[in-house]
Amino acid sequence: MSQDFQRLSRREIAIRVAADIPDGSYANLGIGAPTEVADCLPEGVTIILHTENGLLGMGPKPPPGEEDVDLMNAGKQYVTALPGASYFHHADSFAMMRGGHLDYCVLGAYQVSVKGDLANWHTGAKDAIPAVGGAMDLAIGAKSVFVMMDLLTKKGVCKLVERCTSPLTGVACVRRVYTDHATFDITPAGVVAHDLAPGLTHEALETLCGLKLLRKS
Amino acid sequence: MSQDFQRLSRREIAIRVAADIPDGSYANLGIGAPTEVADCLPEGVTIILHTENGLLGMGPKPPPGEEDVDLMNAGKQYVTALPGASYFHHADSFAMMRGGHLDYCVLGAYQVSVKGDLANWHTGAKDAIPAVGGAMDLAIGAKSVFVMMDLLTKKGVCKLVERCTSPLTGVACVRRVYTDHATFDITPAGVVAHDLAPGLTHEALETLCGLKLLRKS
Amino acid sequence: MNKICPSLEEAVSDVPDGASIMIGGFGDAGVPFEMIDALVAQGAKELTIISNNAGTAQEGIAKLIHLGRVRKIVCSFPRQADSKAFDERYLSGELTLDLVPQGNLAERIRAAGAGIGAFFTPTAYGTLLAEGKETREINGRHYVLEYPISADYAFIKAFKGDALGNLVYRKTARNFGPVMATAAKCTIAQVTEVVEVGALDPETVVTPGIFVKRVVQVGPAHADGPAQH
Amino acid sequence: MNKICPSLEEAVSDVPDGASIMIGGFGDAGVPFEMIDALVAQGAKELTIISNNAGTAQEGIAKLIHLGRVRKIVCSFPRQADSKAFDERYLSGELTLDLVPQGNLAERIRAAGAGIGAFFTPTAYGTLLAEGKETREINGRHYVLEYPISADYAFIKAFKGDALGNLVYRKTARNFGPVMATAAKCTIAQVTEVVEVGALDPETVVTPGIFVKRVVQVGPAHADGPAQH
Repeated sequence: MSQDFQRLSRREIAIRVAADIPDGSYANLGIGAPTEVADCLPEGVTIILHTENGLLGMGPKPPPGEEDVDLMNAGKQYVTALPGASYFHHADSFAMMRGGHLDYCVLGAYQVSVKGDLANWHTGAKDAIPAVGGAMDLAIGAKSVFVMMDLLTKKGVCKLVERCTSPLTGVACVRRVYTDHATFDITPAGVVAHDLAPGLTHEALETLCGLKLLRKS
Repeated sequence: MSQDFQRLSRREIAIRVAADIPDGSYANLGIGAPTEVADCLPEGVTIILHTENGLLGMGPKPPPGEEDVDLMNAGKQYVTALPGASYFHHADSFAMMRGGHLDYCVLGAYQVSVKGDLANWHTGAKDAIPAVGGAMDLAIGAKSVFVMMDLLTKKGVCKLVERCTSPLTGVACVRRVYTDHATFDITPAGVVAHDLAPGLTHEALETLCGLKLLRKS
Repeated sequence: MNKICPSLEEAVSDVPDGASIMIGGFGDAGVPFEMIDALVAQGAKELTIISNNAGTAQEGIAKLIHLGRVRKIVCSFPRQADSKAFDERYLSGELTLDLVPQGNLAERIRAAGAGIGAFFTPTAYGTLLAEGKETREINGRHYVLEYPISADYAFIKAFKGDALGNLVYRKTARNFGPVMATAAKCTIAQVTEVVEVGALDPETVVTPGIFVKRVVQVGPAHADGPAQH
Repeated sequence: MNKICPSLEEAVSDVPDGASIMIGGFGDAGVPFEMIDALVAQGAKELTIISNNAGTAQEGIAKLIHLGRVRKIVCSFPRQADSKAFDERYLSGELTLDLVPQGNLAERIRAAGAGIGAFFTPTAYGTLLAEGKETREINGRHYVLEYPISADYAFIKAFKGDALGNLVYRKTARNFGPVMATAAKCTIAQVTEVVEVGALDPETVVTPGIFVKRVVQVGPAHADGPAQH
């Protein structure tokens, strides 16, 4: 099986995610790679960003020297607030998520199952100190939950799986998975693979995943 | 049995209630007679009043001509807001009550049982159009729930009863009942009568109520 | 993003027959009377109305009821001094009433907006209004299980709003507006004044714009008070 | 009524051994570091701490943990870049951890303050953190039953406060403060600035004074920002 194809860079994945978030949407971009989506929004598109520590209308990081210790995102990085922003407390902020008011949430993952189960909070390693933060709330916290990840681990193991082996973050919550190899839609009929990396065939992708994948109709 | 005693006026009852609310308390005074308690607070005593339609720090009614259509109490009467007041929405307001943050709530009643059951929202009459408002929330909405009422109906029937016949507002929620005949404490041991109207004997009161009443020890 | 709608007529134009509508207000404070009038003119019927009161005289919800547009009302206090419209339709059996204690009404609406599936509340335990409902004793206290109340629309009145849908309210006219805004598919706010995006202090916004679909300015803007009706 | 307390030392003086204490903050924002330092000096031990994080380096909660004052911590995210104090005590078994998803933590604290006996939440359904908990399907969605979390004390940080205990916060330092204030028997707020009663606009008060027992001014008042620590 040939590996003769061009994997997408993290930025290229972020651009794909950004392209699927319509103008006027409300979104929460998880810690890490998903944060990059904000930088990839097309010109003229307004997406209002939520950060679960109590801000709607989050803006980019401040210029050096203008950091405010009371203004940070969920990743504890300094941010800004855009005109039209609002602050609220944690119960209200998570009510906003849990109540399904956000249109999109973009998260990283250790594993996603073909049923849309998500594992992204705990590797399952013994003796690991557990920490969940808002992961489980984010997993159920938007009308559409997108995952953004590399398809394979550093050891080459596929992270899109029949059944998650890492502890779950949420059950049947993921709608679409953006990876460096392709984009996968989790549907009742099965996983639909599309937007394959240049040079990658559907069959080669199935072999890499060890999964039967549907084509976009 | 002699009726040769002096029943308390509504104002005198209100004065008794007011005397039992310590300086610095938070209280909700129900619609009707309980509202008068606010006018009977001793000089120098600060009681912060809550009205369930979203105001803590309610003040007296405004001077004529200064009514504000957006500032009313739960009885839909125009009121004012004192310095240090705060406004909040209905869910927060009833959370404040349900969560037991108010020290006192003073309510009217159709009937109170010897176990502290309260009936004050529905006479039980057939064909009556039901309306509950905040009655059931108020009944469980303070650390201490006081009732203020005439002891007897206009027909002379005692409203302090072994068991309520009118539909209940709350179960075992009343701590003390202030009436024109006496004050009654609802205790696990039974009902304790005290502060009897001038000229009224304990025995005469028991006869009026048709109940065994304890004396204050 | 611009949620400003030029007229109430347009704002309520898509309300279908059979819709459920939350209507803000306690007494007259915070009632979007003008928006209700626009709905009367629009003609939608078979409505379910969720509101604290059922209107008085010929105003607001009473007008909808009087015209026979309402098939069910969920409220805490329908009976008022001059609630003739409600009384007639209710006693004739044309109007179904779901009577909910005021705090349970607020909390059930909040639950819908907050994604809570159900909650145990002490209010109404042991009363007629809890009959047939699941109960449970938790740490020695008795509770009733209550479910969320959501709606297709929320009609609310606020003081100031911007094009992103951010709202602030005025005094006790705040009442049910902020919770109803979270619990409806389409929340429409009539505001006394539309302000520029950025004019509202982010620390003082009561309803973040995410909960609001349409904002309509009603009446002239007053610097010192709400529109009278 | 005057809730102003002259010093943090006095404000925390009655915290007994074995107390449960909610501590506000997310990351460093909103953490009442100075009040925690006062508690360290006061010496209470065998504490249960409820907070989003478990502290980093030698600051705040990490200091309490490092000194062996904490027997249990209820939080969502104890593991951080420099959470050595937590890691050591946890791995040695001296510290019990009750790990709660952040939104469930906030909602369970709110429930305690709001008199809700328990509630069904979709968060954590089907995960390790819901193991052994009651679940229920409601309208086709799966939920976990969660119970309130209350405490003896809440230590929070606000921006401005008055003698009645009314508080406003600053930006994302608001986080857990307003909900924790409602859920503790004794809420103590350290504020950057004490203002006259009446100086806070009643429309913008975030925590009404009823929830606050003591207010302590910490550091010089800044017109344009919070105290640095």
